[in-house]
Amino acid sequence: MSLLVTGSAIVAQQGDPLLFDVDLTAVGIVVGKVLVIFAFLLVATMFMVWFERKLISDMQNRIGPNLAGPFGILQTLADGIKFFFKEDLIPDRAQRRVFILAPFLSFVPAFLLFVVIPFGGDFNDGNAGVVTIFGRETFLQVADPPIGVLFILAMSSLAVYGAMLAGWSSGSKYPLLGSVRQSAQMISYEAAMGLAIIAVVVKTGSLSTHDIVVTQAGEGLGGILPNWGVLLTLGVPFVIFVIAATAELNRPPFDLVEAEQELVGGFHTEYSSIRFALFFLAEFMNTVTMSAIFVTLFLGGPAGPVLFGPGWLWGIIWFALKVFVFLFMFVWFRATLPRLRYDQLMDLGWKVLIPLSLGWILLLVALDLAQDQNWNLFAVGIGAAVVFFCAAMLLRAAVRSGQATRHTLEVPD
Amino acid sequence: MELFPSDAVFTPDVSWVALWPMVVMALGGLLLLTISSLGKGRIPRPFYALWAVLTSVGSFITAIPLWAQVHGWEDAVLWYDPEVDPTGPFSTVGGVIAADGFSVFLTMLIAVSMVAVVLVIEAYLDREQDRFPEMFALTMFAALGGMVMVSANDLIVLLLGLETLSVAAYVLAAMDLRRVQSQEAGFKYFVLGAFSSAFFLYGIAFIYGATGGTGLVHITDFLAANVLLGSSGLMLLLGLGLLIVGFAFKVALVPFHSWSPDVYDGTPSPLVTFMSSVVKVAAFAGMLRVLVMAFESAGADWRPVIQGLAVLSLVGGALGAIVQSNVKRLLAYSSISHAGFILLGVEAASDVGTAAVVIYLTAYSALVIGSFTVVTLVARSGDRLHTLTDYQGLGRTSPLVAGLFTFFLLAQAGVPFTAGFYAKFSAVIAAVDAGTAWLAAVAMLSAVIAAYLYLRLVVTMWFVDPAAETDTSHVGVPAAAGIALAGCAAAVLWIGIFPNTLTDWAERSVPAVVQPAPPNLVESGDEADADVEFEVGPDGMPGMPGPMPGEMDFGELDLESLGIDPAELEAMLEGGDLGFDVDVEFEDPPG
Amino acid sequence: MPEAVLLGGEQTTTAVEWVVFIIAATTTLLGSFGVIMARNPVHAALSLVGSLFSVAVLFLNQGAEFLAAVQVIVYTGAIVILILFVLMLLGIDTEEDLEDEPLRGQMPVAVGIGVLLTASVFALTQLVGFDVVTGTPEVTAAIRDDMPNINQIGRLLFTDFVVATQLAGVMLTVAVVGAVVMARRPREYQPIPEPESMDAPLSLDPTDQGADNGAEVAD
Amino acid sequence: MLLNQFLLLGAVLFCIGVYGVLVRRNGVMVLMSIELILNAVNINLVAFGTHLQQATGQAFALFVIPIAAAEVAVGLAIVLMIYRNRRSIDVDSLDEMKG
Repeated sequence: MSLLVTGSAIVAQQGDPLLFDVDLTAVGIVVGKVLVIFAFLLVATMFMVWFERKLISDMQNRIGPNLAGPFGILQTLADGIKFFFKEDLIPDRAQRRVFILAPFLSFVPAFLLFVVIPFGGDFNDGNAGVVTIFGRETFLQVADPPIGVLFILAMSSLAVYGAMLAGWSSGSKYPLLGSVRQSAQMISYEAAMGLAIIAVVVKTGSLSTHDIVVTQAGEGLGGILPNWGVLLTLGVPFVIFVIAATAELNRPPFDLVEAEQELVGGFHTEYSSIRFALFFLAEFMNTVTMSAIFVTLFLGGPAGPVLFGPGWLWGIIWFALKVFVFLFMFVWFRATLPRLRYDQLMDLGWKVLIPLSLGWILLLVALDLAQDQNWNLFAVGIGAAVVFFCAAMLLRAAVRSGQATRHTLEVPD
Repeated sequence: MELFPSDAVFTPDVSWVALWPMVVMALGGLLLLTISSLGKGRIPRPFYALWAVLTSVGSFITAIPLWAQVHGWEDAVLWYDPEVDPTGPFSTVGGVIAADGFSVFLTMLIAVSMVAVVLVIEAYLDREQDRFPEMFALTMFAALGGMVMVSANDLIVLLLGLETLSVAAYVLAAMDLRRVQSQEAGFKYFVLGAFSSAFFLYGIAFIYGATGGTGLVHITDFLAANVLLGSSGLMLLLGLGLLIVGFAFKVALVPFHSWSPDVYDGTPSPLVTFMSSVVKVAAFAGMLRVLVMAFESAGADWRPVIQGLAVLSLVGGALGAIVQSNVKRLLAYSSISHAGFILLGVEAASDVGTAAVVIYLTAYSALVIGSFTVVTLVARSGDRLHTLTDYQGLGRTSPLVAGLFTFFLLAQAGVPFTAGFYAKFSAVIAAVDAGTAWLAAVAMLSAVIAAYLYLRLVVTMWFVDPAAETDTSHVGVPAAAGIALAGCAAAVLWIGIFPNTLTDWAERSVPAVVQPAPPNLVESGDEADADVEFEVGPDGMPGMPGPMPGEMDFGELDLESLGIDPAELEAMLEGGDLGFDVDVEFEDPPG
Repeated sequence: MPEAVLLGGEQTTTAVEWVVFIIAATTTLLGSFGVIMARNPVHAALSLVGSLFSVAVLFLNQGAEFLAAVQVIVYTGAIVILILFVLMLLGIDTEEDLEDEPLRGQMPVAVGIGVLLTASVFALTQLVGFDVVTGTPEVTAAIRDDMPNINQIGRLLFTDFVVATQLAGVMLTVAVVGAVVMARRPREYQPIPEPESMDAPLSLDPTDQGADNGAEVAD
Repeated sequence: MLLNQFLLLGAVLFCIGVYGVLVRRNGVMVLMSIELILNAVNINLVAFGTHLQQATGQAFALFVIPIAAAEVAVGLAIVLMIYRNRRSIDVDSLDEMKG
């Protein structure tokens, strides 16, 4: 006789079913997956470089690259070959070892980030994205650690080092200024980004990227809307994440690190040849990876309806389409938005995004609790909104008061 | 067979009455920060001082019902409520916060010291024309850390209280933004503090490894039930040794003291009152609770170490003070010597010793706050005049200040009918009582040496003509500092002349080993359908964390949401195969 | 009545564990040597990153996934970045020009402690052996196989350690307030030069050793 | 499970940190050495936690990390302040020499 009923937090075995029993086939499958995402990332990056140039030229009534291959699609390849044969310069005053190390430090995290992204699989009808390869059940993602989301944060915090050290080791003024701006900007926006991610984690109840996608593949509101993170978290964390991620990527309008008019080329001013190409690639690769993270956290990852044919293929198609939307968005940002001033950037990060995301998490948790305890959702919502408003007013008053007395303080040097 | 699903959450039992003093302090500090951020430049600074004083008083008042709950209401002077029976010492929030005479009395002492400290800070800020109120907020948070330390019943909580206190204290030491000397003092304090915290932490890690827990009660029980041999015993000793080193750094015992004169010298003078009263009280309280309560059975191991530290501090402090020409450094050495006296009480490892420590800490707080208040006033604008030369002829130019300083110095020297005498007397008695009369003799000898240096300062003030460079302007006493000085002087006199009241309180201020209350079960859902009460045997019960004998009332539970089928439970109850007694009242009997 | 206590996990060491431990421990030690040996503070900070990252790998090796992630996020993502930021901001990144020696008087004592400590841990682990640990685990917090590591820690933080969690919040608030208070300076504040007579343990001149900060002889 | 090896590693790391605090003359370097010491503690805590099969060790280590963060923040602020004040003092003393 047993009275025990296993609760929802208890899971028998977690993670990729492939790893329950490790043998040579399993290793082979993992290596295969690594090669596939490596190739995918490189191709996607090359495509992104071309796409950005082509799209911007379209928006600006220019033609853009059109000579190398059809529609100039091989232009990136041509550029890469050109970089490869350029002279490799290391400035005299550079810190040699760090100078050589820095490009790799920005390149490697961009790859590693992609490891935890589910990029395919059928998530319909409780399938949970399991596919069968060579008779083994597995997920279409290289690794599914139980702390996948934290892994994303950890890797994106490692990515700072590349640019930061590149600027410092160049032994030159502008790159150094670029580095200092970079580190301040990254620290400021990583907090907002982390808080936006936490909102998703609160709603989906897991830190594993695979579980997050599985939750989002479930039935949404009224059976019509998808159960995507963007709707689960009521939209705001998504917007915060878009802004913070753009800043984290140093893409326009937050590209103060490499603001040409002020800092020449920013942290990579002194770099040339293949080292510069690495930075260039890393930047675009990060853009692709960040778009994939968007899709995973907020737009249901590879989850989507299967129209015909094999389910896993549709997973990949949906994933690619969703990523493409974000790539388009980033290019659009670049083509239309003017660059922020440095103080505006910092104000936006510290005085708007961080308090807003913090307040939003509290709101979400309050609503969750109300649902759990069968309280009146409407009353709790109104109450939370009032608290939210009061806190915002207090913050505004404090910021105003600080600005009013700022003249008595010396500007930090 | 388990009664609870394995993902059931057991939350600790919370008794708010024990937490109010800390909650008031924390809220007061946070609100002060909020108000100051909103009203920057518009609200006059005395408002913040008043706020801090009121918060400290509020913290004191909320500690009174706690004392009453521990010791009975007849002691609470303000009101009497026969409805509440004294429950004796208890612990709360899963046993990490202790509420016994020791914690409550020292919490009150910290609150009262805070009032005096805040007043002195206000007088100082007024003189220096400093507008920023953050100093008050930081002292309040530091006092909160101190309160947590005096009531911590778990090494983790003790550590976090210590860190809250220390981080605030580092900033306070470096707070005089105009003098790089202050920042250097802050940095020195910081490095030494972080260093000692690291030793402390490393010690905790070893103790955790040896005993399998960080709760002081757990450690006590564990040591009573097990004999540690071999590497476990070594591990425990190593941990204990590292803990003692950490504490010794914090309270500046010889040979871990050399930071203290430099830090006292560089820190803004009013904040030295804080560092030498609240910080010392909290650190000694933590030390006493850990050593005397948790490691009572290991007394043979740590008592010789404490005796050695006591001798070194007593003699080293007194001798070091003699050669100083800077009054703040001199008082720093004298406080090292005082710390040696307090160790006499710790070393005794008895109730008498604990009472002596409590008495000494009370008397010492009053003395040291008074002394450093005078130092603050004499230092004049800019907080710069601290050498003996600056005190020459003070008796003639400012007799009131000089008179009060003389009084505090004589009391520190241990002149009869002052708090200093009574405190030293109690410490010596405790040492003799514990069978270490030789230590008492050393203490008395060092008191004689120390008396010389206090007299030297007194003579400088009254009988030496001011030198050419001495600032002979009159030292005024601002109202705020005056109140603090009067309070300290009154306390010193009162303890000296009527010591019985304090002794009475101190004797009831002993730390107690209290088993934690059983946890609550979190239930999800509001539809309770059974009132469940368990009587748990000595082995605990299945599905419940830990052996926790005794009765526990889970109150009204929603069985369905817990995954328990009422009918099945009913059947099990009748079958009697649960393995423990359970008393369930069904609101809506199944079947 | 079945066993309620879950003492899961066999106490054996696999080859993988050994290999990971040896590699990570070596890099940890190399990194930490780098910290104390490097002339250039930025190189030292980079060595620190290497050391801390290896410690994260050691945590993974012990099954502490959450802690490993936090270690990387907080240490490499925040603490070392902050250190590098200050180094670059102040431009003291090329040589040791922020001279300080806060512990001069304590040196022999602390070196003694260090030697004693290593010796005793060595004795502890090598000579006495580890067969005599009698610690009975508090079953409240037994590691469970049926729940992710992060859930277990989360439960602990909000049940047994709830006071500590709140206090950590207070401590971080204090640190933020303190850092802000320190980092700003009112316009009218003019630094007061250090008086000649006072003890000056810190000096800008690398050759100046400063006055001895021990006992100062009067007059 | 490895335990002794972790304890030894912790002890060595602790001593390296202590050495760094004592020998390095640069304030920021002292801070880094303190970080090393705290990590030595964390290694010990996690090793003991695994040995005792408790999650407590990890939870405890989780509290050491914010302690390190708070200490670094305050320590760096003080270093910044010292550096700034010193520099303006140097400028001031130059002024005095002129007059």
